[in-house]
Amino acid sequence: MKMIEAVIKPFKLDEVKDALVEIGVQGMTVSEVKGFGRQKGSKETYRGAEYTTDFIPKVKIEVYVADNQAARVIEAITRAAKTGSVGDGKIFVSDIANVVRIRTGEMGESAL
Amino acid sequence: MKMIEAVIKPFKLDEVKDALVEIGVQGMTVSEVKGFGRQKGSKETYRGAEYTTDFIPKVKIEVYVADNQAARVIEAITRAAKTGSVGDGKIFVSDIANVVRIRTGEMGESAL
Amino acid sequence: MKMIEAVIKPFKLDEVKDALVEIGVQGMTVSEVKGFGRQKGSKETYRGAEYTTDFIPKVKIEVYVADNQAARVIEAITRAAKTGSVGDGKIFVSDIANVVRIRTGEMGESAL
Amino acid sequence: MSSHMMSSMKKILPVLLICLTVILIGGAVPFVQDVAAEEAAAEAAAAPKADPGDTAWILASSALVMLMTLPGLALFYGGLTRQKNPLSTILHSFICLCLGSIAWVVFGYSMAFGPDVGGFIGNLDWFMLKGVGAEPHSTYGPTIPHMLFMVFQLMFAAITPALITGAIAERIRFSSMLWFLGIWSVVVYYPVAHWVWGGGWLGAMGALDFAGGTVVHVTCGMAALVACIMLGKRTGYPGTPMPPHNLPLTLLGAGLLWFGWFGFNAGSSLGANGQAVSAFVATHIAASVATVVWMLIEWAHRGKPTALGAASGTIAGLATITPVAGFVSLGPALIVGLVAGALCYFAVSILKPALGFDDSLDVVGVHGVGGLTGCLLGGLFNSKAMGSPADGFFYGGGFTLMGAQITMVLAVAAFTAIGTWIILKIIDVIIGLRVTQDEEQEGLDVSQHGEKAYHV
Amino acid sequence: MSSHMMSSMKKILPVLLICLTVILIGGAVPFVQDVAAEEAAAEAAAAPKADPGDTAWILASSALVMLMTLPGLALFYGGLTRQKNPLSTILHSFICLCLGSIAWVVFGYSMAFGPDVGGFIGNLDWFMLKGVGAEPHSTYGPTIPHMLFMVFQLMFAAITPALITGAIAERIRFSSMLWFLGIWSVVVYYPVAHWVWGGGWLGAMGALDFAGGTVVHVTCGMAALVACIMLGKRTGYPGTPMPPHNLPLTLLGAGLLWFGWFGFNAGSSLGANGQAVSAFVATHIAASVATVVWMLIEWAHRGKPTALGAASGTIAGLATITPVAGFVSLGPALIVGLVAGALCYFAVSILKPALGFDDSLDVVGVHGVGGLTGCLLGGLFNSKAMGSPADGFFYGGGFTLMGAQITMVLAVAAFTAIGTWIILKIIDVIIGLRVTQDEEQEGLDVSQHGEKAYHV
Amino acid sequence: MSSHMMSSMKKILPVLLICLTVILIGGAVPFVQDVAAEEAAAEAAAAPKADPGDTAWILASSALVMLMTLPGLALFYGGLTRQKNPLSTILHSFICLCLGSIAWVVFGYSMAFGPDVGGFIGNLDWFMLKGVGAEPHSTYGPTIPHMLFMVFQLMFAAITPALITGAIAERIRFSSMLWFLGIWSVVVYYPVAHWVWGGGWLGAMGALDFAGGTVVHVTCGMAALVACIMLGKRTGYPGTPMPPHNLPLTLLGAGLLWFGWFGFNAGSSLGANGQAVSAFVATHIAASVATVVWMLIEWAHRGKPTALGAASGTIAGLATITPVAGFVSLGPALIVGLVAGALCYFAVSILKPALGFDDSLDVVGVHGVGGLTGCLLGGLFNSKAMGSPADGFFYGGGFTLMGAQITMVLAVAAFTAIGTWIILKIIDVIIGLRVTQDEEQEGLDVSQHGEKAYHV
Ligand SMILES: Nc1ncnc2c1ncn2[C@@H]1O[C@H](COP(=O)(O)OP(=O)(O)O)[C@@H](O)[C@H]1O
Ligand SMILES: Nc1ncnc2c1ncn2[C@@H]1O[C@H](COP(=O)(O)OP(=O)(O)O)[C@@H](O)[C@H]1O
Ligand SMILES: Nc1ncnc2c1ncn2[C@@H]1O[C@H](COP(=O)(O)OP(=O)(O)O)[C@@H](O)[C@H]1O
Repeated sequence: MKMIEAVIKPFKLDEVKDALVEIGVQGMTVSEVKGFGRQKGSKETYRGAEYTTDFIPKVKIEVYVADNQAARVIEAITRAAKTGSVGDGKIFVSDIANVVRIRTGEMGESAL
Repeated sequence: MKMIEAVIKPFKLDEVKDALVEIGVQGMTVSEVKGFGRQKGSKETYRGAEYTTDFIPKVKIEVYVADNQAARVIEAITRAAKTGSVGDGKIFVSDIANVVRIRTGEMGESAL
Repeated sequence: MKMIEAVIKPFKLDEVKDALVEIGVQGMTVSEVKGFGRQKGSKETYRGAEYTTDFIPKVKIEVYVADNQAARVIEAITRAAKTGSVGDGKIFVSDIANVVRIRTGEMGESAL
Repeated sequence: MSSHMMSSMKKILPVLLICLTVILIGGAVPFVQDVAAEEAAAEAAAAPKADPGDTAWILASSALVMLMTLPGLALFYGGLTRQKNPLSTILHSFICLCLGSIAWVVFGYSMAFGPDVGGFIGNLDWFMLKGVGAEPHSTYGPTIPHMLFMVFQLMFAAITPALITGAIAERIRFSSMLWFLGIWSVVVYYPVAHWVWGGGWLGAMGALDFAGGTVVHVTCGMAALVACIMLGKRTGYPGTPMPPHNLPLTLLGAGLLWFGWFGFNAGSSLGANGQAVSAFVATHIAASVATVVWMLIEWAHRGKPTALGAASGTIAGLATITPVAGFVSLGPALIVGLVAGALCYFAVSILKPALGFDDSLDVVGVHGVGGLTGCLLGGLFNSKAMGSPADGFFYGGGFTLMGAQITMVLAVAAFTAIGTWIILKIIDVIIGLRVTQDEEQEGLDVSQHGEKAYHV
Repeated sequence: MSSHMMSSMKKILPVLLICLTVILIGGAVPFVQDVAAEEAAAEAAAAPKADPGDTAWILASSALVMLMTLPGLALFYGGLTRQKNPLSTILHSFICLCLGSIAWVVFGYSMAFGPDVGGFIGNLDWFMLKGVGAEPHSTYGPTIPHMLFMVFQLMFAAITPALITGAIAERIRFSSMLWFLGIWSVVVYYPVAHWVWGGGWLGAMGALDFAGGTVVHVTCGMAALVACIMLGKRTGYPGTPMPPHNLPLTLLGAGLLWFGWFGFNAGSSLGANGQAVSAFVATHIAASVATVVWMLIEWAHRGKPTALGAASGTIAGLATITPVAGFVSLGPALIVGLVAGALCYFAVSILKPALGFDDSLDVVGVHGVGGLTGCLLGGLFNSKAMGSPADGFFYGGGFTLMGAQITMVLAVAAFTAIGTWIILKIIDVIIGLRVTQDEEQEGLDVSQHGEKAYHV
Repeated sequence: MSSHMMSSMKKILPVLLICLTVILIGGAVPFVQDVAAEEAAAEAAAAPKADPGDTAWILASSALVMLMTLPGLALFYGGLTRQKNPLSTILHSFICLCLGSIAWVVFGYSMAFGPDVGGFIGNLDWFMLKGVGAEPHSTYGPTIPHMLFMVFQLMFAAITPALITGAIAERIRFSSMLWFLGIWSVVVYYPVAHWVWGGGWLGAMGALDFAGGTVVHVTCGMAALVACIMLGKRTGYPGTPMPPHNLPLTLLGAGLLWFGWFGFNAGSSLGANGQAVSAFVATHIAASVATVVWMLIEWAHRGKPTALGAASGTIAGLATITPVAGFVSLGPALIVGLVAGALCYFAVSILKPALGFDDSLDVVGVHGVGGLTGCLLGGLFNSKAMGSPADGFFYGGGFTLMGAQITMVLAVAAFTAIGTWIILKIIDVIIGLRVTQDEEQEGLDVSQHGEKAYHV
């Protein structure tokens, strides 16, 4: 199985979720993160103290899928998350050894 | 070594932590996440605008352990996090290459 | 490619970021987490109800790099995040299969 | 939807009906009103006119006491809950204010302050404020419109049940809370208010309660004690820590309560006079001393002074000075503050854990203990020179006043405890008191009200 | 930096200039002022002295109405936005208060309440408050300093545009908002205030608006409707959920609004008298009833009572009682509350979605509908016995008053709609109304003001 | 636990002792009090009665000024800190209010306003408010109870040290703060208040400070400057950004400060009279203008108008108008606002960074600069026609008044600076001023108070 982790622009979350559901993904885990990269943050000023934060709010999506699904998932995310402007984010793919569904104790792909 | 990542119901965190400590786990890293899956969120209404969020608050626990410990850890989490109702969550297991303890520079299992 | 995940003390974030930028890292993803380990949390009291939280605020940094860069990155993080006192944190290294830059669709190291 | 509509309709139909009845009666009697008003106008010409200065101060005071309940108390309590319950907690105070106000103008005021029936309760002659108009009432503030005294007292009747909600927060069912506190106002508050202030037997006996140490604080404290025991502990208490989710909100509430309390106490002299000023000063000083004392004791006892401790001391001092604010001079005010800070600290952070009841937001230890203590201290420190009708022990009044004070707090405490117990038993049997485990787990905001306090 | 300095200089130069002019004129006339003041002093000796009691209450009331705008309304609105927009939303009310106040003392008061010109507008004789001093004005509060009436009315002129901002929140450009509401005050508010209160044709015709149901609420409601339609929906509305980011903030705001409204309504009797007291009571009761009614209807309709629903009911009740607070007795006050809660609930949670305009924070459904309803109910329930200049239908006044009331709301609604439409069209053409899609996406706090409300 | 109990006992024993002494003295003299009170009652009969209207307004004003400190200032400052320090910052204001109030009634009032000793300080004849009762004092408000004047002034004595805490926030040790500001009140505030208002040499010399531009704002500004320099910068300042953690809280505080300031300034006329009204208007207008001006300058200078900038302008305008609010007409009020907004903007966002001291929450640039500027502007714009005892330069008063004003601000600034420096040196030597690096790192809420402001 594969763990597909995508860092995207927050306002794209719903579109990405819908795209994934469409291709049959049944679950995902999302967290708020801050990203550092090419995209630059916007300037803030407080009583004349100006600064630009390098860390930009992003959303991280983790999807665990069967190996054969991986390609479709990556494609779906890329399509849905893309705006074309710097900061669209990245998708990271890695292998995982096992999955367990806590409720039932099922293991492996059936647990997804 | 293995990275064991568990997504559980927030109010189960303390029980899971205790279960892990019991079997000798000395560290873990926890983050608040939102989960999408079979479990459905509860309805909210604001001045008549009703909606149900698909994303449900969950807690993600990351535990890094020696390979031989993995099975016991998985078992402990499954036991402690289980309520039997939809949304109990998942456990994901993957291999990791190396660990470093920043304070001492130790590497490998001894760093855990 | 490698995924390097470091759990550090929050106030060390800026130093670590600078150290990484110095050695040519162009991106990272940061999230707020809570850590359980040897370091003990500080006591809080509310109307006489005392308790110590076992979970201490930490920052988790994820950096994806080419294999050959991994060593330098680990070294840089260790150097910058170190205070020498308990709780400095850990660095976890694992392999990843692939990376995609959403904006361009590039794959592999060039996407980093 | 229709399915839940049915069920919820059932749930609230009674409330709805009661409410509509009230309103329609309202609609029915504008003419009565009108006549009343005209008479008023007529008499007013003859009758002693109200003084604009006194009227100005009591208008301001009434607004201040309203502010105490919402947003003052609502936020003070709301900040102390866990993040999943602030809205339900705020709504408790909010709705107590609204329902309490409606019931008061329709029949509550008449029951509490209307023509006396056997020293126990007022009759319904003043139903819908019939005859309560712009002309002053001889005993209820001779220099302000009678209607103004009515609305000033309304704010007291509204905040008392709201105070109780702190003890049942984070687990009571919303509808049960409505029934409980609605009935409680009629069965417990109106009679007690009548006994002490409305021409009832306690007042006649010489018991003194300047601004509500017994009528407001002893009643809410006892009711809170009984209620939180009958309701049972919050799941996980005391094992799992339940730290306040937003202390700045609580400190804001504390500040607004302090501010509003000037209306509560200095307004209780029913005019902008010397007694109002001395009550103002006593209130401010007792609050200040109790705050410092609580903080210092906690510092010595726990190793650190806390902001929540300071705020708790403030409320303790304010509750304790309430029954004597207009009757004591500076020295006693300082002592009242000292005792308040020390006793309430003991009650909240030592006695409560020892006894083990789960008074979520410490109504008993702060308001109950404070109000009771203040009433008894009145027996020692009240002084005619300051405007008290009778001298306390230290001012040559012997034990007479003290006796009356003891009788008052005991009688009221007992009556409140019994009344509260009966009401809750009945509600428990008919609709139950608590939300389900799952609802409590999920939080009352979502499970009872379908809302979340914060969205990121 | 110089680059953006240039551009932004261009953006704000006009504002800057206007502002400086105002100030310099200010600087130019201290001497005029001075003379005025001396005359004042002189006359004051002769003229009927102001009553300290009445003055005290209107001073307090003026402060209370100021509190309504900041922080009351600012936080009520601020809590309802998404986390990326609270500061811009708060700043809207904040700046409306400041600009509105400056314009009012310089020329606004004279235009609204100064010597009448053809029943339509006041002339500029009172420019820079010339001749407005410590001595009472015969018709504008004979027992308080004329200057006090001026500042009390100032608070009304300041909050009205602030109320409108709720309909355009989360997408309007800051500079456009400044131009819109600055011009709107002059073109719409001053004339309407003059028509109804300043000796204009509507007042002369016998139309009654005790504390601003038409002048404040109908105007802001109509303006809000026109503005939010012309501005267009927020990106994503209604598809994407936009839940309030901080409801405790909103409930705090609601509490402060309620508190301040006592000054708004009870202060409108311009003295600490019987009418102030009955207005105080009517205000409090209407708010309480409307809160309960909204909550119960929502409970039945949606299955759960909500805190936001309760707060919405409160504001609806307060807006609806405003035009009649000092003219009705208890019964009608109860009915006003009942109607307010029901009608505004319908307008906000059924009508708005049906019609599909995006009134971000529901100014139309709460203030517009409420104010209009209240004015019409006045035609039924106003009663001379309570201090109304004319009797409503149920008090034997026949249809005369009702006719005047209908004329008032229709005339004002039409005039406001047209005025608002023209102003916005012009601004739209010259500088545009909305921020860019990206700026809206990022949030107005960062894009317009370079600030974030919260930092962890 | 016993271990830390020992240590902390040691830490606070002195405080504890002082506190108890105060209370016990309190306990000791109720009888004295009593007699005093009876005399009071006696005289009162004869003496000129207080006016209820004036009393009503000053009662309200006293409550308003209390609100400024808590929750107003507390939240204004609390929101500006980083998330790890709001509670400690709020507690600073909170405790200053309490300790300041206690010290004031015991001996502070007598030292500041009691019978004069050589123009420098008051004697202790009024210890424990002996002889301060319900009858008015001939010079301290002839139409209100002397006790009321005392408590109104109490609020001023309490807020001044609280204002200083903004400069030392996020790094001062709690116990050091207590000692510093406790001693500072006695050594600096009481004398200065006496010099200017209590019959001291500056007042005698003809220097004018209507509501505390010098007594409150210049003193707190100078003390803040000295304190933040002696304390040193926060670790990381100015390199690491330290954005406010909760601006809505700060804007709420700003709104409450503005609201309370009406009591501060309009209350300083000690009655509900014409001067109160003109002070009310001047206060409101100066605040409005300064807000707009600060915002526009920032807009031009930085490219964007900010909410925090607007709030800073408000406070600047309020501080600057304070010394002249009751002495100037509309024109000058506009100018005062204009100057306040411009000068304070310059001081805060250009001068401070240039000089490089770390005045955490800008007490110096807003209160210090504002208060000083206002006092000098008084030398130009005060006018007898508005109620000023002397005319300023533009009103034919020549340089006399200006001379006195300059003397006042210089003398007070110098005296404050020296006094503050000595006090801090001593405390630094004995117990130290700052928390440890680690404590600062962890945040003062947890390290000093064992609390966290928010729990998710
Ligand atoms: N090497 C990396 N390791 C971890 N996260 C990264 C890395 N590079 C980029 N990211 C994440 O991806 C986000 C977008 O990257 P960025 O360089 O800003 O734009 P783009 O993806 O369009 O090149 C960053 O904010 C960061 O969260
Ligand atoms: N394929 C997946 N990838 C990532 N996270 C998942 C996946 N499936 C489930 N989860 C996580 O597990 C949580 C529980 O899953 P859910 O389907 O709701 O119940 P259950 O685990 O009992 O089947 C989800 O909220 C989500 O956070
Ligand atoms: N086995 C582990 N799995 C996951 N995270 C861990 C593990 N051990 C430690 N951590 C993380 O590292 C942080 C620091 O570890 P700790 O034992 O407190 O100090 P040190 O790293 O100096 O030994 C912890 O707070 C936790 O977040």
